[in-house]
Amino acid sequence: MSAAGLIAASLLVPAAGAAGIALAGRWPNLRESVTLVTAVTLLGCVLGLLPSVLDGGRPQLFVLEMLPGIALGFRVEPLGMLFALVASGLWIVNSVYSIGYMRGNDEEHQTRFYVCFALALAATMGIAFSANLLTLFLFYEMLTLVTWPLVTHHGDAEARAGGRTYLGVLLGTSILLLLPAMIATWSVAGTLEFLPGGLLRDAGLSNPALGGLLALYMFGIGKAALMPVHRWLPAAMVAPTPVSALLHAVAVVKAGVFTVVKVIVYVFGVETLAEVRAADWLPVVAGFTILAASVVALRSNNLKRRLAYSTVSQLSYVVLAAAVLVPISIAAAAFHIAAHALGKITLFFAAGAIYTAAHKTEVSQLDGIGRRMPWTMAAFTVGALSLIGIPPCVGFVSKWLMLQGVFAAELWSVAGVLLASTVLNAAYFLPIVYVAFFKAPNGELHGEAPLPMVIALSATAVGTVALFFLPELPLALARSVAGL
Amino acid sequence: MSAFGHYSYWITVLLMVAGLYIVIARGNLIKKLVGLSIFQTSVYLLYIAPGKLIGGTAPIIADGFRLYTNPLPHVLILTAIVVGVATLALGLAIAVRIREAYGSIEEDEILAADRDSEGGA
Amino acid sequence: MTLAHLPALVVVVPLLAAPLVVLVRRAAAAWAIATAACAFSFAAAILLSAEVAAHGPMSYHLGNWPPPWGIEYRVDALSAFVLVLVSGIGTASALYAWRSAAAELSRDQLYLYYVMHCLCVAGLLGMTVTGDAFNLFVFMEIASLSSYVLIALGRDRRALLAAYQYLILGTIGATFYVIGVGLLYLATGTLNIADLAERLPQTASTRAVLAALAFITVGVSLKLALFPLHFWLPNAYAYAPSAVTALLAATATKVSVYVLLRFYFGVFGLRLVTETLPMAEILLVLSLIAIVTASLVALWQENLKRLFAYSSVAQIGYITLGVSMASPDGLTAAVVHLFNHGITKGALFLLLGGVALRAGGATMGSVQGLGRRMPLTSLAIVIAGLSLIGVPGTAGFVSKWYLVLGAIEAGRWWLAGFVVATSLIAVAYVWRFVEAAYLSEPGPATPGRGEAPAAMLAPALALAAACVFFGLQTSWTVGSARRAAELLLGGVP
Amino acid sequence: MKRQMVLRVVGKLFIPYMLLFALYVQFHGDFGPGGGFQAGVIAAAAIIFYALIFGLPAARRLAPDPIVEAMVALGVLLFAGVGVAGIVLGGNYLDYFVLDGDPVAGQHRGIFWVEAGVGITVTGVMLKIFYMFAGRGRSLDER
Repeated sequence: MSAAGLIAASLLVPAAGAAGIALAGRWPNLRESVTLVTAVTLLGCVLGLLPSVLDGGRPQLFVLEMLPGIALGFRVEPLGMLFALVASGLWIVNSVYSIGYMRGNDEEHQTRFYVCFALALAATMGIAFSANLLTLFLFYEMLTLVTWPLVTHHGDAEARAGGRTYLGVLLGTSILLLLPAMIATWSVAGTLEFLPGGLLRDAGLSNPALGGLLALYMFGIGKAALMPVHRWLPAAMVAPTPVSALLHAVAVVKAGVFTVVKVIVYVFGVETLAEVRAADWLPVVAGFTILAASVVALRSNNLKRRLAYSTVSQLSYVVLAAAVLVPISIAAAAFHIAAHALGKITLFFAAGAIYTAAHKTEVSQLDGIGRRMPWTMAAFTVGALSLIGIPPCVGFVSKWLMLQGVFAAELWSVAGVLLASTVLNAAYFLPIVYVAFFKAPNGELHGEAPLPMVIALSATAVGTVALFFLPELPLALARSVAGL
Repeated sequence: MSAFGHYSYWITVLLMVAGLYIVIARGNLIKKLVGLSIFQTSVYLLYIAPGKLIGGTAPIIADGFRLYTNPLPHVLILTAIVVGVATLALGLAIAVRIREAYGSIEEDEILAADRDSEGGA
Repeated sequence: MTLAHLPALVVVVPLLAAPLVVLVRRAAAAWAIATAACAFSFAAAILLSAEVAAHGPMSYHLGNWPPPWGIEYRVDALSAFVLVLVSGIGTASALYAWRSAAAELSRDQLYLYYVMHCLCVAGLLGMTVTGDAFNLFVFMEIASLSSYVLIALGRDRRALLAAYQYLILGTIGATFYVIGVGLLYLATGTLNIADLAERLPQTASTRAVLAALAFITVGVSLKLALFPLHFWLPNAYAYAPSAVTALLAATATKVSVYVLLRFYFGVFGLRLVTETLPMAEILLVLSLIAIVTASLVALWQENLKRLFAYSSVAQIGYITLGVSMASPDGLTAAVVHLFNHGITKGALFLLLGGVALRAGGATMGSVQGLGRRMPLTSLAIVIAGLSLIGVPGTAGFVSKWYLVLGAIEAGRWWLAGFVVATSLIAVAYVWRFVEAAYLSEPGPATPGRGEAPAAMLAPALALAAACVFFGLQTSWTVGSARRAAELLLGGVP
Repeated sequence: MKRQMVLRVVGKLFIPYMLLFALYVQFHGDFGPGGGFQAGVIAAAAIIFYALIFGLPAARRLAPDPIVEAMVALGVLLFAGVGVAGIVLGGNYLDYFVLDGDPVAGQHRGIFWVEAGVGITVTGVMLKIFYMFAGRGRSLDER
């Protein structure tokens, strides 16, 4: 199949899968098989594109004319490739996990769940491969809308309230800030195509204008969860755990930081921003978000909430790395997208497994649970270590790259933030590991979660470690983003 | 030109304002339609009056006449009158059916009846 | 040869269909004739649009009397665009009426319905295509009178009162318009729109011209339901038969906007409208108030047809907001939104008609749990609702894009912020439906499982699909609107 | 009012002349004031006059509802048909010049048929409106 055909297939396979799932809705086994087949096919399509991207090729596909001069267009570059690989690869694992979770908890509306999930993946692929800001925006909004039914899956008052916050913040920021920012860019530059070096490079904007535009973008991309537009992420935790795992640890939030990196690299241009010093405020906001979110996570007793705030903080790592504006830190930002995805999905898988097997949601209930669910808590430990940044987990690699960037830019305060946050990370993760393994168990007897879930969380935990030893592929893609 | 030189304009304005006032101020559906008709009539006058030239005759070519009245406004207003008649007929027809449905042609009573039925339902 | 006659035939064919329907009287034949006539006009409009895009404006002299003496029919980029909208919606609504009108009206009223449908469509097309100011008035009254009858055909007795109120206000509006035209005629001695534009600058009595501008503005504003002259609209839309609501919401107010554009930019000219009189500022303020108040009122409506009727008032505010910018981007936004909002609201009201048919009414109560009972219908309502909000990938987004672009290019950042902020109110009222349809359990008023009849569902889904298509492929809509905007701004003497 | 002798006699005397006058106004429209609008109203007035004196049922027998409705439609069709004839004969819509070899005669022919159409429609419409109002509620007979 040609490269353009593979791009089209990456978008159409999950969409067609969604239709197939809807049709197979009455036969659960067939429906889940369709999901798995779709997920594997999607990964195949993405992998099919990988060799040419690694060789420096940029496969592209342009179809409809969305506005005069801007097509609905796709162009695969290393950053998008990395994001697509992470999302599509983890979708397979997550589908296995979902089968265990949804059946283990007797959830309702399972067909709707799988349909929306497939559509969310289609939207994610669209974001990853988009060739211009408008196409990206289209799929960005689509991702918000198709994940809303997943967030409000339970349909009760709590889910509705969470759904309103989710939709209100994400749609609100994107329409209120991101859209005007895009239109202003269009008005100034006359195009929205992603250009190496930045499409605003020759627009000749001075510092206040450029800084203001950057602010519109950064806060407009609500999915990146910079404070104060992070509220949707904890609100989204009312969703079933597989949703939190894949979407709110990987696809949706990574779509946010992916867009941030795209905007900084391809819209503004790293050199332009560094020259004009228009992004000087960004490390401050990102650093504040990292520390403040970590503190909130530390004080949260609900496990998923703690993980959500940890995500808020980890997302700002990516923004912070991108805002340092030296090539190695851009590579670090790109690499952290993959690294955090693996670690955080493992943690969420573990949280969902605990909920399914023991119906426990609070950190304070986890005494001794490691003895009843050794596999789950071992995986949890690996994920936690990765997020703290301790070898031999992949999180260490991205932190190492970030520190390299910080030293290159000689931003010592940023180095301080990174160190402080590492301490905070350890402070909110390690106690969980401690009580799980070293305190006496209490309450009723229960074993491990259903087998598919254990397989899934073990797989991602193994991946977390494996990527530490074999980081060549993501590292190559990340370095190529930064032009190294 | 004195203020009353073109007195037809004053009549036009008077009819216009009077008609509009009736439409707005009266609650009776039939009276509103009467007001509407008066309002439309003022427009007929507005068009017709300037078409008349003093000393002019009907625009039929004949010996001995040089000055003709402009026929176009008459044609236009003939159309407008037809439209006015149609509007009036339709308005009255609707008023008749409102009377059949509500038992009244007073606007406030009809609105009250609607409020009651909504409150009851 | 035929192509040259299309500017007349596009109006004449539906006009001729009306008496034919009276003669045949049988409901099935009446439907067939009406639908065929509308479909013919639709095809003709598409051909005209292609022809105008390729070879420039067309002029047709009725009775072979050259303008300015005879009546001229004129098709240019703007009118061809509006023709396609009106005839397209007219066809969809006629197709839809086959089952919808049969369910809502008594058998002996059916032929009357199709007569009025044809007349209404012919009147609206005539308003669009004519180049003569008085002929425009005649077509306006043909369209209005037939729409009063169509509204009065509604089942609820409140439809009668709504029709009556619309009749009074509509007639006042049309009369104001004709007064304005009369003053222009007095000042210039011509009724041809193009000729008027040429002669106006030479005229001595600017006071009469200014009065004409004021009269025409008020008259047309009544017809297009500009705040605060919108009071007739919510009731008229809410109680009319479903097919009628869709037809009127999608076309009637839009054609009035077209008339406003024609007169503002094609006759009076930018200088008179924006400099001598502060029309741009007045329109701007009224549009802003319309958008905010009508959107907020829409939030509290329980009857969905009323909800979307108030939303129409707000959306018309967006169109007039674009007009008030009087810049290429603003006018492009106005013209393209005229089309996009037309198809969006057409789709919404057709879909709601299906719900009303199955549930006996379209209220918030009757759509609870609708997602499971009528999955296609509710999905399509959501899609049309997204277009109303202006989510990318839908037609509404394109309009909003140009509106914001116009504001930014003019350096009015606050206005850009206003436009995007108010679309969040649309999110709120559309999401009331979404939450009711997908998160609530079906209530006693919810219809049983099953979609609306295919004859109703098909045109509605086609329009909903058009909302998505014209959000992704905009070269025709934006291209036409852009040409129309250039024409309007370039036509100023 | 059927029993009012004076009215019946006067009515019987007047109505034929009213109809005749209508025809005069119709066909003299080419040369003097007149035309289809006025003629149609006069003709309809004659029949309405008849209905006032002899009762609505009698008038409905004279000019039954289906015929009245058909008149409305046929008149419009005649008008529009003249327009279409212009296209068929190679001119524009409503082009009278092409209706005859001599353009002036063509104008005559065109306006004649158009006015005939207008006359028929206006008669029909006036009668229809009258029937619709008179037919509601109490009939005129019972007054």
